[in-house]
Amino acid sequence: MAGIRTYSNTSSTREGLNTVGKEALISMLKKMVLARRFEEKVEDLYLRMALISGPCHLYLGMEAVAAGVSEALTRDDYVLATYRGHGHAVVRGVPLERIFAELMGRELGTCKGLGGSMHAATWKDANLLLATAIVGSNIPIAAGVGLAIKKKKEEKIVACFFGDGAVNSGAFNEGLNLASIWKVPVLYVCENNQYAMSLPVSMGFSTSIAERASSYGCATYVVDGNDPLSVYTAAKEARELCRRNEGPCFIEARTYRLKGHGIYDKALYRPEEEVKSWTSKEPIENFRRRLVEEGIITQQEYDEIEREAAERISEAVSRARASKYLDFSSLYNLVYP
Amino acid sequence: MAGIRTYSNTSSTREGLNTVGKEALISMLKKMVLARRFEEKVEDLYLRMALISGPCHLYLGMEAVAAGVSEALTRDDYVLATYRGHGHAVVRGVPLERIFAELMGRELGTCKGLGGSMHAATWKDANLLLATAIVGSNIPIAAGVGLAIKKKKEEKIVACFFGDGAVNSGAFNEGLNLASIWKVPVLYVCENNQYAMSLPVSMGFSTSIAERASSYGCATYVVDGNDPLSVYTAAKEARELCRRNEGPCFIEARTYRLKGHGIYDKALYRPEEEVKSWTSKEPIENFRRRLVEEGIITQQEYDEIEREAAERISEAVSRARASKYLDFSSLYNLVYP
Amino acid sequence: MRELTYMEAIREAISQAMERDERIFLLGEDIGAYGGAFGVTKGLLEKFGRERVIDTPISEAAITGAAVGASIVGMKPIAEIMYMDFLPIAMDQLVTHAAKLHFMSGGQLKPSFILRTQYSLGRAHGAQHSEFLPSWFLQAPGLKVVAPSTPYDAKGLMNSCIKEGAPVLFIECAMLYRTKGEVPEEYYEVPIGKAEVRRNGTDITIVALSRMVWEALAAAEKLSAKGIEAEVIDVRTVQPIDRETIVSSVKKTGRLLYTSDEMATGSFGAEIAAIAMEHAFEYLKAPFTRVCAPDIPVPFSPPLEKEYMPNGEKVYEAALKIYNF
Amino acid sequence: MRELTYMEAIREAISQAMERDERIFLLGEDIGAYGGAFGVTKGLLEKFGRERVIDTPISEAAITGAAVGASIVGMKPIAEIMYMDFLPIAMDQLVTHAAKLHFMSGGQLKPSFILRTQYSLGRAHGAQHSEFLPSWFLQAPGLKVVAPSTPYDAKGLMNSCIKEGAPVLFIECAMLYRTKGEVPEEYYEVPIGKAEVRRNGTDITIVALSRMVWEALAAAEKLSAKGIEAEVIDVRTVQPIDRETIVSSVKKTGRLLYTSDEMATGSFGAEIAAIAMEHAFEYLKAPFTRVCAPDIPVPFSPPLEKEYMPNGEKVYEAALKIYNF
Ligand SMILES: Cc1ncc(C[n+]2csc(CCOP(=O)(O)OP(=O)(O)O)c2C)c(N)n1
Ligand SMILES: Cc1ncc(C[n+]2csc(CCOP(=O)(O)OP(=O)(O)O)c2C)c(N)n1
Ligand SMILES: [Mg+2]
Ligand SMILES: [Mg+2]
Repeated sequence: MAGIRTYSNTSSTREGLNTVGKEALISMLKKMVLARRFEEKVEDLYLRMALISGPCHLYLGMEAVAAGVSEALTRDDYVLATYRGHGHAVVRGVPLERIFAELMGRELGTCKGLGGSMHAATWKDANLLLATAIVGSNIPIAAGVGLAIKKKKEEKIVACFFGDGAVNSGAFNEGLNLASIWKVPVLYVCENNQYAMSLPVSMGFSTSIAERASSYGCATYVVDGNDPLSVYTAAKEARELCRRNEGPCFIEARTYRLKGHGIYDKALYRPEEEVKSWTSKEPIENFRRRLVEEGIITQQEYDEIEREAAERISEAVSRARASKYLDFSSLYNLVYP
Repeated sequence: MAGIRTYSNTSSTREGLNTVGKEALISMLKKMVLARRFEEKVEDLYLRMALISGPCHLYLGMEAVAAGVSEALTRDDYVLATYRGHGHAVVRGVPLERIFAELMGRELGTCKGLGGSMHAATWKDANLLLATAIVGSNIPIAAGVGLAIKKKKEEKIVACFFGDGAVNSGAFNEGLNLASIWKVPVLYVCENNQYAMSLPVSMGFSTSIAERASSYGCATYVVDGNDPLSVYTAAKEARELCRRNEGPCFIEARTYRLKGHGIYDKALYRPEEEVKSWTSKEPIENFRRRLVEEGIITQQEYDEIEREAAERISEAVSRARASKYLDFSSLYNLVYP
Repeated sequence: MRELTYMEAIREAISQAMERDERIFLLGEDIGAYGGAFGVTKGLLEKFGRERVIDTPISEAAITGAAVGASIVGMKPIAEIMYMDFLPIAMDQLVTHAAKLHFMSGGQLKPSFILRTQYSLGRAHGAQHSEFLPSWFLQAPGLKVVAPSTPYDAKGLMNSCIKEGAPVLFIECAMLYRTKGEVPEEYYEVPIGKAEVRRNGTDITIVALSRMVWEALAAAEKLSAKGIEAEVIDVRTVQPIDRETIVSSVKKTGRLLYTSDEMATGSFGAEIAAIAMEHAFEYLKAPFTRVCAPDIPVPFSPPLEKEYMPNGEKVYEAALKIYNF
Repeated sequence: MRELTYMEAIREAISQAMERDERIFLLGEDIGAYGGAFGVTKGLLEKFGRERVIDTPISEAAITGAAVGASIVGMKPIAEIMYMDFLPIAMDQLVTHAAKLHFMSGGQLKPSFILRTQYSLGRAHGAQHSEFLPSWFLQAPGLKVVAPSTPYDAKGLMNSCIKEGAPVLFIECAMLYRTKGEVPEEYYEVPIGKAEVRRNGTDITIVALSRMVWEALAAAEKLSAKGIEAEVIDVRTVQPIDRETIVSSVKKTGRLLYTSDEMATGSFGAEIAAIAMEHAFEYLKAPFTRVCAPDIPVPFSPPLEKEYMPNGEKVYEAALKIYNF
């Protein structure tokens, strides 16, 4: 379809890697590793330790999307996330103990324990404005944030993450259209992980997500969502378009969740072949290999990244566990500002 | 955009006119005249006689759309209309006194006087299923009707009318997508009269309506909505696609309302130039001239059409005026079936 | 004092606020060149320009969502939903987001905007354009809800809503747009959450909302002629409820009548009854009664609609009945 | 008799109905291969195929709208909205269309379908996934609304809903899905609009809805040990309300307590209070009281949620208090 740009395999060539500096490459790798290990710890805390309960949607396998987009953003840019938001929170630099504590429902949590996993990615200090549990609902909210940025003539954009499933919500049409007629600096990032819960994209759509998005006239990208560099390249370009008042822009990042929709979902509705094929495209191992192959980092350096991630996570968990629950009486004061 | 078919000026050539029989041409002309004179009478009953009150949205100037589509449908096909539905009711053959009586709130009305102008185009006997006053809401309802047709393996389609404004409702995205993944026989007809109340299409959209529609993968037509033959040609073709399980289809009919949004609206937000230019494209006079020019009807025959329309309308008004109001107590029995 | 209509009072409050506060902007359908479906925003586009008076497409959910979004980063939107009947389309954004975000973010987010809407019962608009549905929002703590009945309150409450830190649903009444009353030109506030005793009385408490305040006052005059003194409370704010004013009046009069343009069952009046029964039980001398619309959708037909609607006469009859219980 | 869980009872009713009635089909999110987010529709795809068990995209408004559309031309859809918190998205189709079309078409249209949904309070789901909002629909005459508390009622009410000519909102309770009870295999109906007295008593009427019926019964046992006999009414149908059963019980006991998982203010209980005050005023011996959730959004944190929720202990305390009034 006219006007849809594609980025894939950007990290697969030396040339591709050279388009960004070493620093950004390593930063993305670090973010991905941290997000991955974070979620693995969450699984453990949930299933084995029973320290977390309620709905819990892991970001496993989708790390390249958050890492690539986040690398292209500035600290001042806003981010709107979803119930599958731990990854966004981690890459955005939210203190890990805050996220863990939120999942455990403790006062130290990003939302004082009132939000839980689905809303953990809410942290104003990192301009992570909200994490919604209502599919599609952050799309019009992002249009409003974008409008505010434009009105205040700030040098920011807002990145709004949602899944393939959100594209079929009413909010998508209303929100994307408002953003497009207002020409506001919103970067819509659709994490197309091939499924909305159990519904494969092939059953939910009769065309492609990018086609639907580009019919609003916004610059639209289809990127390999398992390659952080492809994501980064598109996001960087899109951010610039947004800042030149050519927003909103739209990225369809094609990726896959390594596990079920929620922590208990065994995802039996997915064909084995498909799972196998996507697993081989798993983002972290591939990116690590490329960076090592090209001598951008050494294996030792990589091991150090892993070690540091493990250490930070383990410390964060301890701090989270040490936190108390909010006193019930204080809830009454939180209903109204 | 790929896959969008266009029909315009079909009546402007002899060849175009020949594509349909004389009977269909005259039938469309008659429908248009009747719909026009009907609305003129409504205006009179409302403004001069004070026999009608409440919101009242006239179909003046848009008659070619309803006439062209209706000519392409069978009696068994379903139709879903809107608050601007008098025209649809008239061309669909709803007894005129029923429509008038509805506008007057009388028991003889299509909805026993409970609906009023905005719901007058509800008449099951003509398979005119409903007229909604909530912009966009009939789009998902039509998907459901289409699904039922498909399930029952009936030889029908459902035509669903709405305005340009409806395209930006959430219901549009959800409904059009369901219809398109279900491949159900729905003919969506967008009456693009250039304004949603006071909002020009240019302000409500950053691309075209047809582009938005075709991104769902349905066969999409852009037609001159002031030429009944262009409308008819597209509708006929679309109906066949629907019947061959290639539905839903979408027609964007470009037309114009000759007057305001509602009966009191002076439409001062429209540039004079624009109004003038569209007025010269007014559908009935142009179509009459073409049919007379090509000898398909004589001026006398046309005068007879006018006379007959006037007579039917005047009789219908008398019958409507003679009708009583429903007894209030009977309302309690109408809440539940 | 200078008189304004209810509509002019709202417009003046908005206009003056926009002059003093750059963060305020308007968004909604046909609020610009058209001046709003009812004329409330007439002239504001000319005065403040397209940047601050934004005509939107027909996208009630996104209008509300955009207001949420703009407000959490510091703007102050005043959004309009043309008819209260269209609020269901915006319900998710209003109830599941605007109302809850402050709480569920542990206080981090402060959505703070005004959603203006109106109800049109009494204007032959039929079932899809006449609803008055304030009671829904009782189940949406985090939101504030007001429904003024006078031009004075319309301006004063609008001023308070603009100052308010929580999202507010501001419910206007189309039948009141042309009613006149004294309205100061200078800034003043009518507090959210404070009911107003419009008439003092000792024999029966009439709690009324929006248009029915006027009808209740008319009924009170007739009752007075019979020696029955009704206390008429204009409850004004639906959320948070001014329980004190209501309860203390009921303690005084021992009788309670609720009237509004809602359908009776599940109305705000049900909550008022529950409050009285929870907090003034021992004082009650007669059954509670409601003078509302019946539990049926609104009929279009003008004479049927007239019969459908509550009015002063019906309030009078019902009040007499419980007085004589 | 054979025992089934609440979830199995619903599934069996649907499955048996689909066997006998070709017009019935299911639509909703993840109801097919996934078996429904809670497993209610497990196995139905395998049994009835894709044509009759339709997995939809995330389009709550259109799911509901499509059910309206299919039903007005003779099909009988059973649609699912995964969480009651998502109903706001479908609110326009449900309240402004499904509920009203019969009336406003002068009786021509007969939307007749079931919208199944559930509420998840008590499962650490937080503010956007825990709401129980039955009272909204009191302002939507034309719709029927049920909320069964037992497996027996779940099947019997589902059967009645399928026979029903009006659209019905069928509200399940996730906390009850695994509770067991006797359920006949053969067809039977539990009438819509009929409350069930679960326990006879003379001292206080406890009107309970959904999950809280069980907690109310537990409280009643404790009260009984103190010599207080509570009559526990499982109101079951929210609309139309079985006023008779409630009023005659209140006339007998003179005391009324309402309990449910709703937030107190604006709950169905408010309407129950109003009904008692309108129709059984002279019989009341004590203030009405509600044992509901407080008027705050649902906190995620499990210990806070636990404190937030009503339970048998709270019912017991409140009942004692009004008994000793
Ligand atoms: C409006 C709404 N409908 C349904 C749900 C239940 N639900 C939660 S996540 C989900 C699937 C979302 O899929 P997608 O948007 O692709 O995101 P993903 O989970 O794959 O990241 C569903 C159906 C919801 N939270 N909100
Ligand atoms: C959901 C909704 N929002 C707003 C309105 C008020 N309204 C009625 S018609 C209309 C304009 C509709 O424009 P369009 O769809 O282009 O149809 P047209 O009136 O031009 O035929 C508006 C805003 C409504 N009826 N429903
Ligand atoms: Mg997905
Ligand atoms: Mg239009």
